[in-house]
Amino acid sequence: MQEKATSIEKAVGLIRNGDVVALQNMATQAAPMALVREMIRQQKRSIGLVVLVGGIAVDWLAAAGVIDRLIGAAVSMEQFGLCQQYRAGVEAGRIRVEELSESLLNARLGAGARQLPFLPSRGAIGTDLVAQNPDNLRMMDDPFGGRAVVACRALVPDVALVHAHRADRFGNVQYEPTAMWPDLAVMPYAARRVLVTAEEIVDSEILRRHPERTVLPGFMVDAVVEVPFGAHPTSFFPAYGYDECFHRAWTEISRDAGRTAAFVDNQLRTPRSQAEYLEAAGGEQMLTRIRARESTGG
Amino acid sequence: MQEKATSIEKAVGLIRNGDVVALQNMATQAAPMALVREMIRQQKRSIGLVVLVGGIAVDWLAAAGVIDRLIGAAVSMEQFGLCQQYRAGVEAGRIRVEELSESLLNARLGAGARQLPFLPSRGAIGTDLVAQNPDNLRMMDDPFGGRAVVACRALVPDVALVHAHRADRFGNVQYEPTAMWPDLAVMPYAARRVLVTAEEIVDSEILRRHPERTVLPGFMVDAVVEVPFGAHPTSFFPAYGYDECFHRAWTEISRDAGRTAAFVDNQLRTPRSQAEYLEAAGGEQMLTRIRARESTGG
Amino acid sequence: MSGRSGDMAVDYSIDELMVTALAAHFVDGDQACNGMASFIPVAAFMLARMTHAPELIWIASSVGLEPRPKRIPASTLEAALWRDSIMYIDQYTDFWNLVLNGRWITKFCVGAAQMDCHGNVNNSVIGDDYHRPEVRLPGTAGLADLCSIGKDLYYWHPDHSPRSFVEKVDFISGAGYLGGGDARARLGLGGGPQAVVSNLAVMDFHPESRRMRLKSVHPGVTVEQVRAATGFELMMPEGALPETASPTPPQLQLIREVIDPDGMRKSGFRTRVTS
Amino acid sequence: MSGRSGDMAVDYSIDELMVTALAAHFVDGDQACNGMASFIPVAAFMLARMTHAPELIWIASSVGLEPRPKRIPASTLEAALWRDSIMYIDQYTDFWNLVLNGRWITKFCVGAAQMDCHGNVNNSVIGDDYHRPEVRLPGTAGLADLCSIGKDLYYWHPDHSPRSFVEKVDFISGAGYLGGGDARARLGLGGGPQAVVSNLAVMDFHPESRRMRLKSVHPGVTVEQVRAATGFELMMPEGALPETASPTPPQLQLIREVIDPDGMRKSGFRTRVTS
Repeated sequence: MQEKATSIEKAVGLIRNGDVVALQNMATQAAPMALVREMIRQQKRSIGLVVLVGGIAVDWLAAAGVIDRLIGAAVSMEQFGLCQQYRAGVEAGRIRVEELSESLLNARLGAGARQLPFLPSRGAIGTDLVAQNPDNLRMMDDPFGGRAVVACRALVPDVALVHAHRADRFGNVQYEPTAMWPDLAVMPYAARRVLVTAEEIVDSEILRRHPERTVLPGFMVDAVVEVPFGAHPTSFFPAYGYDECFHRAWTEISRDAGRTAAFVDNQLRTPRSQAEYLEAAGGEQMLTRIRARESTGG
Repeated sequence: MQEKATSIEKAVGLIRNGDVVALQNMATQAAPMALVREMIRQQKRSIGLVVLVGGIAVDWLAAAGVIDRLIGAAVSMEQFGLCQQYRAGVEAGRIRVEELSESLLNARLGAGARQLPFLPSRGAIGTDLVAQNPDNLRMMDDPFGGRAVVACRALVPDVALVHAHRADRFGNVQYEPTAMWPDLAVMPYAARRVLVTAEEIVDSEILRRHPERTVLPGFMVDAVVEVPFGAHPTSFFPAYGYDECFHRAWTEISRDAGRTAAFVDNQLRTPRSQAEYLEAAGGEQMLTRIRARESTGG
Repeated sequence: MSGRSGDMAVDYSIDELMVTALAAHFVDGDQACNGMASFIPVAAFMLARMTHAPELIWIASSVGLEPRPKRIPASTLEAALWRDSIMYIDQYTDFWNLVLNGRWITKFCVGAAQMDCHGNVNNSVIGDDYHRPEVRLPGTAGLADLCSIGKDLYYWHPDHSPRSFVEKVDFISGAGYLGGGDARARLGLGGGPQAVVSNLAVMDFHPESRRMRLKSVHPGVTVEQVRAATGFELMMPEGALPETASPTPPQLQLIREVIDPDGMRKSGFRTRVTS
Repeated sequence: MSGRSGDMAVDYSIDELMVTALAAHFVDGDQACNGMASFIPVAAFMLARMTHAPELIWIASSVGLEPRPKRIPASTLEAALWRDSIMYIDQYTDFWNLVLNGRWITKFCVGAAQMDCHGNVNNSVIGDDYHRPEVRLPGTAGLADLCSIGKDLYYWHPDHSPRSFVEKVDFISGAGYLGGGDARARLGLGGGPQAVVSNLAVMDFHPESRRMRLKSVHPGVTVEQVRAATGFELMMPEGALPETASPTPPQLQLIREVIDPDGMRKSGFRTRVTS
């Protein structure tokens, strides 16, 4: 098997300015945050983000000026409220949104994964989502005379970003039993390149003990990087919960332009490693907190 | 949760003559054979069978005069050769075949599962499968101007038959880690009713230990019956392998009308229980053989 | 707030009334799921399952079937809610197989920033220019799907006001009865809005015009207060206008002590109302 | 049979030659999967991975990625073949995501009862009446998909005869070059038949007419024998006609002692050829 293990710098180096980047994320859960921070450090520009339900990752990318468009079903930090930096970007016209319902986004990505020109859905019929997006959504008749459907045009992201529990150095990626959100099942299959961070890189023998938990085959993955707590401050069940303090701090900071700029510099750009980042984010005390059983719901 | 545990007689009593019945099966693997035998005992008639790759189950149903049509991708007992009784039925015009490739069958069932009128594929384009099946397969243009696709009309079976490793009495159905053939993922979702046999019926607490292994929610299941070795003579990894002797005997018997009729009577119709059936099929000695690690590949 | 349950006076807060009023719409055999920030529906499902509808099927966070959360956690989308499930439902195929099939997940609770007189909802943008909105809301998530697929829809809104209850939403992110009358049915969409539970009243929809109609007012609330808080002309029911049933003491005990001791149900309310 | 490997005379059977001839078409980085009753391709993949193509990616039975079977078992679809895999590939979504996407599973080995001069294959029916065939064959299974999705196709056939190599198949269950020329390309289908390995010879397809063309004959086989066993006029290559390379002693040792000690590769041959 081909070696895929690399540094986070080289992995994110595979993203070009202007790329469409699909980001695994479900509100406060399971975002590949180390890859997101490295995009900010490398000052990527004009990125189009594809996200099912984006959270703090979207807000950071908006705050750092990395993204100028978003294709997704929602952006929210749930209990921590709206993403203020993202919201400001959209309201000022700096970020253009193609809003899709989840079934329409799944259909667009699913078509991309299968090299089909489109997939149909019956979701969102009658809404303005369909009416205002003729480039990618069209009502069409059933060729067999049944009910009309929304044809959802194939979407092929340039890159997909994934965080996982473990991987081997050949890019075989494994998940612990947990909620498998739809983005993980389709974004990597649809995208041209796949970048993965994993809590740990292990010997392939470990993966072979539970082949049913392997979610991505190594041949599909372009780069894999070991990043412990790589989803912080989002949760990564069952390993750790979301960082409540960190989210709460951000909701305050993000309402202020100066504090936001300082945060992006000090917390996101300056740390030279994951260890430095975690230290700045609260260190061992914080890690103990998010690892607590209660916080992960285990 | 609602009680779904019942007898095999009552479960199969839910199948009506003329129904379209979707059967889980992959050549020599994982067929719900106890349900198949009960269909034969109850002398079901004019059944349309939906199967991905049917094996000995199809041959028995053909031999017993249960089926008069088949929608599927292949019928073969692999190393044990063609299904002779099925083949004779088709060649004599008693069984009408709608042959689909796997992607087209998945698309037809997938559309049924989602109440979509059709799903597209790019498989089988250019073949006679498409050309000779205009009722259910049509070439259609992409509304966005891309490549043409085959539209595959929704297929909604009346009943789906499933065998599983374990279930609770509320119809929650669990599988051990193994190959998840596509039929299991789509047939029950597409069908109007779902009948399940399981190697064992267990307390729901057992299922809660591994919620990621539960493959069907109880609310989708109409009947569940405990049938140990319920896939015999097909394999059911990792529990047991296929019964080679039994398959081999059938390949001889099935070439002769008289011996076939006697087999259907003696081995399939006469045994009043799974225990009697297994005893007639070789008893404990046979069970030891098929449970052997080597035979299951474990 | 206070009201009467049988011949007993009880004290409760408006969030508790909304939980019981929403729970009353769910019966044995219904199938429900919830998305994020859905404390009121989650409390209603848990309450219904512990009282009048033990056979209500619940898929917590759209992930965990028949879960056993210890209590309502700070998120209705995180793992703590789908603790001890009997099945994790695969999200890409299985869950959407269920959603897109009208036979399953027969009822859905809809929360959105704005709703209009025909039950259309908006969680996308406030303002006329979609690409330069006055307010960018979170987005439709799965709402647009669930609203268009033949589910019976139950709305909850903790802030009944002319800004949230409008004649016509700025953007339809979830289809209600669209322009009213048979507009929804003409598109082949089954189901649709059944009831709205707000912090002031319970509404339903007129069977023909499909306009929102007052069904009951909460104890202590007047019709005039509801009218003033509604940005369109609310239809009045024929006959007498009942009062929404107050939570019973056993319901309150379950909500406060078992289901939601941390009071998560109170989030989303403009003013935290305490009893 | 016997041939020469370097300056050594070696004895081998035709199934072994077919294994090495097929294996020669697979290189590092290729992605292959197999279906049922595919002993020759499976032996070829295993041999290639042990010798010249250690980085050939193999999905055993279309289920198990990078498996470690002890040897070739009696079935190429059962669990014994995908023993010790690194990943079980979900069949409904993930595997078909791979198959339907031309970027993955770039090469496929096709076995079928009948094939024609343009590489179309038939595994469905023999005879003119589809609904009352002379012979009902197993059916297309995944063949029709894999043949139409831009994969490079490698055919194997253990019984080169006028019944199996026909001018036109009775039923197209897998698309080759259809009517020849640019017929396949006109439908937007990439890939297509690259080579045919039979028990007599190796064939390829003329780059313009897309007719089957002799590429090499197996040691001890004459061109006339191949022609006589072919039910259509086989094109001849320009220039000299080479002899198919014989298996080498190390290849034979691996095939016989490690990969397939039980000789499963010999099944499907009309006459079991022994060395």
